[in-house]
Amino acid sequence: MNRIDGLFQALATRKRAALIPFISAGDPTPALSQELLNQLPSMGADLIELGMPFSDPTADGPIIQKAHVRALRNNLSIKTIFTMIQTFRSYNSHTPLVLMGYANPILAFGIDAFFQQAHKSGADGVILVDVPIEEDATFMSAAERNALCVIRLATPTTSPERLRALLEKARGFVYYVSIAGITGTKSADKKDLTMRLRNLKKHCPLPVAVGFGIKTGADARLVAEHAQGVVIGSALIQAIEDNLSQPQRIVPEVAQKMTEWRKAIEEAQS
Amino acid sequence: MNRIDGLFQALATRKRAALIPFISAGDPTPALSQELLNQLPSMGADLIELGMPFSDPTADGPIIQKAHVRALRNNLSIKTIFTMIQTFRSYNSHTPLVLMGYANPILAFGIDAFFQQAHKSGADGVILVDVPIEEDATFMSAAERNALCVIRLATPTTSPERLRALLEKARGFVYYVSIAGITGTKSADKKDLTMRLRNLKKHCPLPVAVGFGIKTGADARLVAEHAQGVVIGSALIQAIEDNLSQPQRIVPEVAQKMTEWRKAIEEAQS
Amino acid sequence: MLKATPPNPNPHTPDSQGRFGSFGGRFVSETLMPLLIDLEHAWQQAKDDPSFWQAFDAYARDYIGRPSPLYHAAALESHLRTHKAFKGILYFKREDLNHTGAHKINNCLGQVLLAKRMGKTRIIAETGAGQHGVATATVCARFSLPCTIYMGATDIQRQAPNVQRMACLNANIHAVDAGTATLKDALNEALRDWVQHVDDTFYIIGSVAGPHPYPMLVRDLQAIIGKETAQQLQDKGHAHPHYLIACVGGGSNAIGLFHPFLADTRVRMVGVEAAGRNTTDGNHAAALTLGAPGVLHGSYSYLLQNEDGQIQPVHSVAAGLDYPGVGPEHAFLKDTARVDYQCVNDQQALAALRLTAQKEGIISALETAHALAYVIDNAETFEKDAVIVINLSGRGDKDMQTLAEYP
Amino acid sequence: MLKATPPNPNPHTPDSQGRFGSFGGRFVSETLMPLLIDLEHAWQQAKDDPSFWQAFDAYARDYIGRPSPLYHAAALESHLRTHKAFKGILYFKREDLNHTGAHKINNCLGQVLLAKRMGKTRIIAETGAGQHGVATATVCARFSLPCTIYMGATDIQRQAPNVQRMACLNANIHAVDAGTATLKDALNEALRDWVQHVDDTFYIIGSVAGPHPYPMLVRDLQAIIGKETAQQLQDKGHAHPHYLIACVGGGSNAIGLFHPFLADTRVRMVGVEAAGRNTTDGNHAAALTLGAPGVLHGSYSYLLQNEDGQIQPVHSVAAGLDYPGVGPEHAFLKDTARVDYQCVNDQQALAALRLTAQKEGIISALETAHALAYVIDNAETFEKDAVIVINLSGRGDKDMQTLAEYP
Ligand SMILES: Cc1ncc(COP(=O)(O)O)c(C=O)c1O
Ligand SMILES: Cc1ncc(COP(=O)(O)O)c(C=O)c1O
Repeated sequence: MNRIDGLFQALATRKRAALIPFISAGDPTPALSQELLNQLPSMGADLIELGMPFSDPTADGPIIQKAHVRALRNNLSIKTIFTMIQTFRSYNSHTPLVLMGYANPILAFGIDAFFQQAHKSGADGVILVDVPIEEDATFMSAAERNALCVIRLATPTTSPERLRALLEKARGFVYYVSIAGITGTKSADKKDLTMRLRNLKKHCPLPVAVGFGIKTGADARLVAEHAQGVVIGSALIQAIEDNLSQPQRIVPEVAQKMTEWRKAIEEAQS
Repeated sequence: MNRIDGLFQALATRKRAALIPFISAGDPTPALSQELLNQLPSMGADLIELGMPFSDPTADGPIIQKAHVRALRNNLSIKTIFTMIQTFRSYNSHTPLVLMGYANPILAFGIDAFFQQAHKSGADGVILVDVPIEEDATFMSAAERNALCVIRLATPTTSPERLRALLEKARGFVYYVSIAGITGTKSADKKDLTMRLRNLKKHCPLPVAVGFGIKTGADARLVAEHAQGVVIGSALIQAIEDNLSQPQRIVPEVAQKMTEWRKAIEEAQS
Repeated sequence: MLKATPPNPNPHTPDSQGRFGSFGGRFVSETLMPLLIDLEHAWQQAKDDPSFWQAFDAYARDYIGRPSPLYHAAALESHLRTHKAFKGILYFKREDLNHTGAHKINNCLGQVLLAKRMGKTRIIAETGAGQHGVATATVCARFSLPCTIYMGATDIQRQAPNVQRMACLNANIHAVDAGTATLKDALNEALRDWVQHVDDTFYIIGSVAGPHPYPMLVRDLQAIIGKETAQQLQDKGHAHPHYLIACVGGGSNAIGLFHPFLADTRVRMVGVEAAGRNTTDGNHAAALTLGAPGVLHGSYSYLLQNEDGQIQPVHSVAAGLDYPGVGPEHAFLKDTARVDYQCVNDQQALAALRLTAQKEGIISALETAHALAYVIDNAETFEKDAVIVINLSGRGDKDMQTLAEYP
Repeated sequence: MLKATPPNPNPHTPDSQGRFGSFGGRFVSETLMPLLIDLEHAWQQAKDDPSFWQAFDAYARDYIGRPSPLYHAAALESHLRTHKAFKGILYFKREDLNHTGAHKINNCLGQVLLAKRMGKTRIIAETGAGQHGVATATVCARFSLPCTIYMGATDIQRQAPNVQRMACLNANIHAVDAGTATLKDALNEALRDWVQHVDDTFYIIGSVAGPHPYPMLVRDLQAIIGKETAQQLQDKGHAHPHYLIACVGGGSNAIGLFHPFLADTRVRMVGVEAAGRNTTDGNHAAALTLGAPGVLHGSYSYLLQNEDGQIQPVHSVAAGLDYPGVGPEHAFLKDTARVDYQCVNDQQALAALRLTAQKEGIISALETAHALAYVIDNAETFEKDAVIVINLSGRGDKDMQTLAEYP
């Protein structure tokens, strides 16, 4: 059984949602980014989303856009990311790691080569921000050949019919985007989100992780009550951005935030 | 016999061309302008052209344009000009005086009133810069009623047929514009001018005065050899402009210039 | 009254002396008279020569983009219906869509073809808003004639985009500092140029002003606007318009629209002048409404002048209306009450430009905006179903800077 | 190669997945997919609805001023004959005469009518040269829809006149500082807006770029250019053109001219890209000539990118060409060798703009000048009597400032 399925099965028995932090590879520097990655599990991360920087991240708000810019200023390439993961895996063999990114850098790397090396370096899945189900066939088959999951996304605009089609080949978990929007801007209306997640669960045999707009412990707790995973992106990246002038503070700040979110998630379950 | 005809008859017997200075009424100040006018005969003027300022003197070059501007800054009106002439006539009853100007101020004054009062104040003729023979009928009849001459203009572009028509009602003298141009700019080619004047004299029973582009004594002398009058405008106005900062020098400077031109003209005749 | 010849039997064309009633004529120095007579003859011949019109029509279609559309301005119409008790039907004659952006090019095309015919090798023109300057520079480029454009220094400032366009078209731009450094002074200077270059130079006057035959020549060329309008209204099921509205600077776009309809007494016409900042001396440019007859730039017409006959300074936010005179045919049409002349101030024009931009997506020239403002501000006076045609004489690209200065 | 579906049997229209060959598709976030599918359905319906085209044609005629003329550029032609051994026959398709001054409005008119039909109440758009922004702001004013225009801060600087026009039309202008602050970044930001306003907002994309159905939709609307050209050439006695030449930014004016002729193998076509300062990375915008396939802004096409798949900074003196991608249909036409893609640098374009202004009296947009430059600088390569149509995609009023900076 792969790490992702393993994680969610384990958490299901413990009735707890997974804490899924997002960091952008190479942000703010390759070294600090590696350190963050290595330490996230001990900070409470159940699964890690590792962002692959892209020059034109159209699904992201200003906070993550700036993280992409910082990473690219360090000339961060996919090859470097694979090395990062290999290093990570030398410390950690159990925490699932999912790559998240835009199509073009993967295409430039070569789809097959990408999935092959992603697997080899120790990644478990891939989230393709700008590849909807109509376009992901070639990615899917390469993933399958290399024992990786392509994590599909559902959104508030996804109709029941689309959802059905989407779930057909979904693997690992479903990433539910809580708002029609970009990362790090508005948050979902609580009542609305609750209802949508209830609905989603009716049709969805896979675990559901919710992302976009989760900032505070309270946000995390609410989501944890209705979903199997809580993705925290911009709020974490903001902690990096806030401490750029004193980089030694970044890891402790992120750790503190992680502790809060983890606590909130654990409370939700109780 | 009117003063103009009288002058040219007298000069004809003496075989000398008339020296005809142009000044702009009110330039540079009403007082100085009056003084110049009064003294021009003693400086050697045989006939005086008194310019009536107009805001848009399209036939004039920069030198006389500026004279118009100076005069208008003093709010010089046609009424003031008539008063100037009356004052002049209290000193001088023999020198012919011709008003020169554009149509609109005369129209604003009223054509009939203008000619009536021009005559009353002691003027002898009127040159209408922007009223060609096609348009001067009403001016002509008003002039006739008031015993004034309308002096007609001929130019290098005037064809023989136009010249014939022009001469039909011409009175006093014919003002020959020596160049196709505006005042105070280029001078006529000498050979060309000589030929044109010879030609003109063949058809023209009236005296011919030549204006535009006569600056130096040499210019004046050449013209005096072929015409009955030498009009000097911009070159005289330039002497005023050159001394604006020391106005007490204006009358003596003009007097000196007048002496030069007069001398040149007298030499021509000999 | 300046007319000694018998009255003109045909009120819609000037007599042999170039008079519309008592207005018009040729008040220029003797030097220019032979040129004007030549020009008149050349035009009489060209006008009767089908090959002239063949060339004109071909360029009008493929180069200028004629016919300019007659656009039903339904959005502004509906706004006025809701907010101003408007009940008419509103059309825009889209001269703004012509090549170079205004009606001016109709005239320039005709005159440059005439200049070629006459063997002239150099062109001069005056310009205020720069539209006539650009149009002249354009046809001169097209027909390989060097040109010099006279433009007031003030206008060069406020119509900078058009100055840049003229430069790009290789025109020689001559800044005029005299007087108020606007259109009148540019015309003075162009006349001075002409008299100094009588042999080779053709003067393309930009409006129905100046000495005969210009008011007739320019009008004959601009009349294409009204002729097309008549046809287009028919095509849209209107037997005739009820109102024709146009701004009046020199008056060429207005006469162009009006002229083919003058004999049709069912058609009412309004010429809209610039009331500027206010209607005191020096602050407006409403020659017909507030001026008196006189002679300027070669013709006898209404003028803004003081009691001594000196031309007054004028003002309009629209450089193309900032002129103390007006074409003599308009003077005649005013005195015979065939056309109603009204005026509209800077603020009204600016507001009308903005409203039209926001409702119709059409940014008119500030000149044109005077015509728009008249209709907008008098919307309630038009009868139910009255067909109203506004001459959209030009586009407002050139006026963006001025607009920024009047927020 | 990114295509898993079977090949498209009709090369001249995309398959159900929006693919031209392997190019195109819909690479957007899941949030936008339902909107794109809706849009596609709405377009399929509108396209088959005569009432849609009735409305389109009426506004095209009276509002835009269509048909745009097909002008025989005899003056430039004769200059090239004399100086460059040119032997062809040169025509300009005069999209510069359209309302707002470029071909962009053809597309905006169609899309706004579609937006109305779909009940959308808010419009967004990106713009580079500002022409698409002005055209969008224009139709939005006309059809009473609020609009927000995204424009790079660099472009706001260099295309100031168009910014002022958009403001006058009441558009909400959003300056984009990200990246190189040009067209690409404006598109990014517009996509971000769209995903945040999925219920009420219609995104009017300005070229044949973006996710399916945009490349098809925009092309269907711009194809009026080629259709008119075919008819106009017939009217002028030419059975068909031999060459069609257009500049290529996103590619909408080019595809608009080319598309109706694609099946006619007698017609050769050249798309002209911007070679900028030089052809080294970051100094040009020649995606087809110098790029490689990839995904940007929702479709798979040629891109200027580094080996990591990061989009490269680009440069062109023409803001509307300053874009690292190109419409996917062009990618297909390149790979199938149906169209020849060439590029022309800043200096060539500037020189061509100036020469055309001075010979024809037509100041083209800097974008357009790339097409002109290709013909001027390869004049000797055209066969005797070859009928060449250059798409005069827009006018250069907006570029006067840039021109002053490159004397
Ligand atoms: C667009 C436009 N409309 C009107 C005018 C005024 O001239 P006219 O009264 O001769 O039409 C101008 C003059 O520049 C102009 O540019
Ligand atoms: C006049 C003009 N031509 C061409 C273009 C390039 O766009 P496209 O390639 O989509 O025609 C632009 C873009 O702004 C433009 O303004």
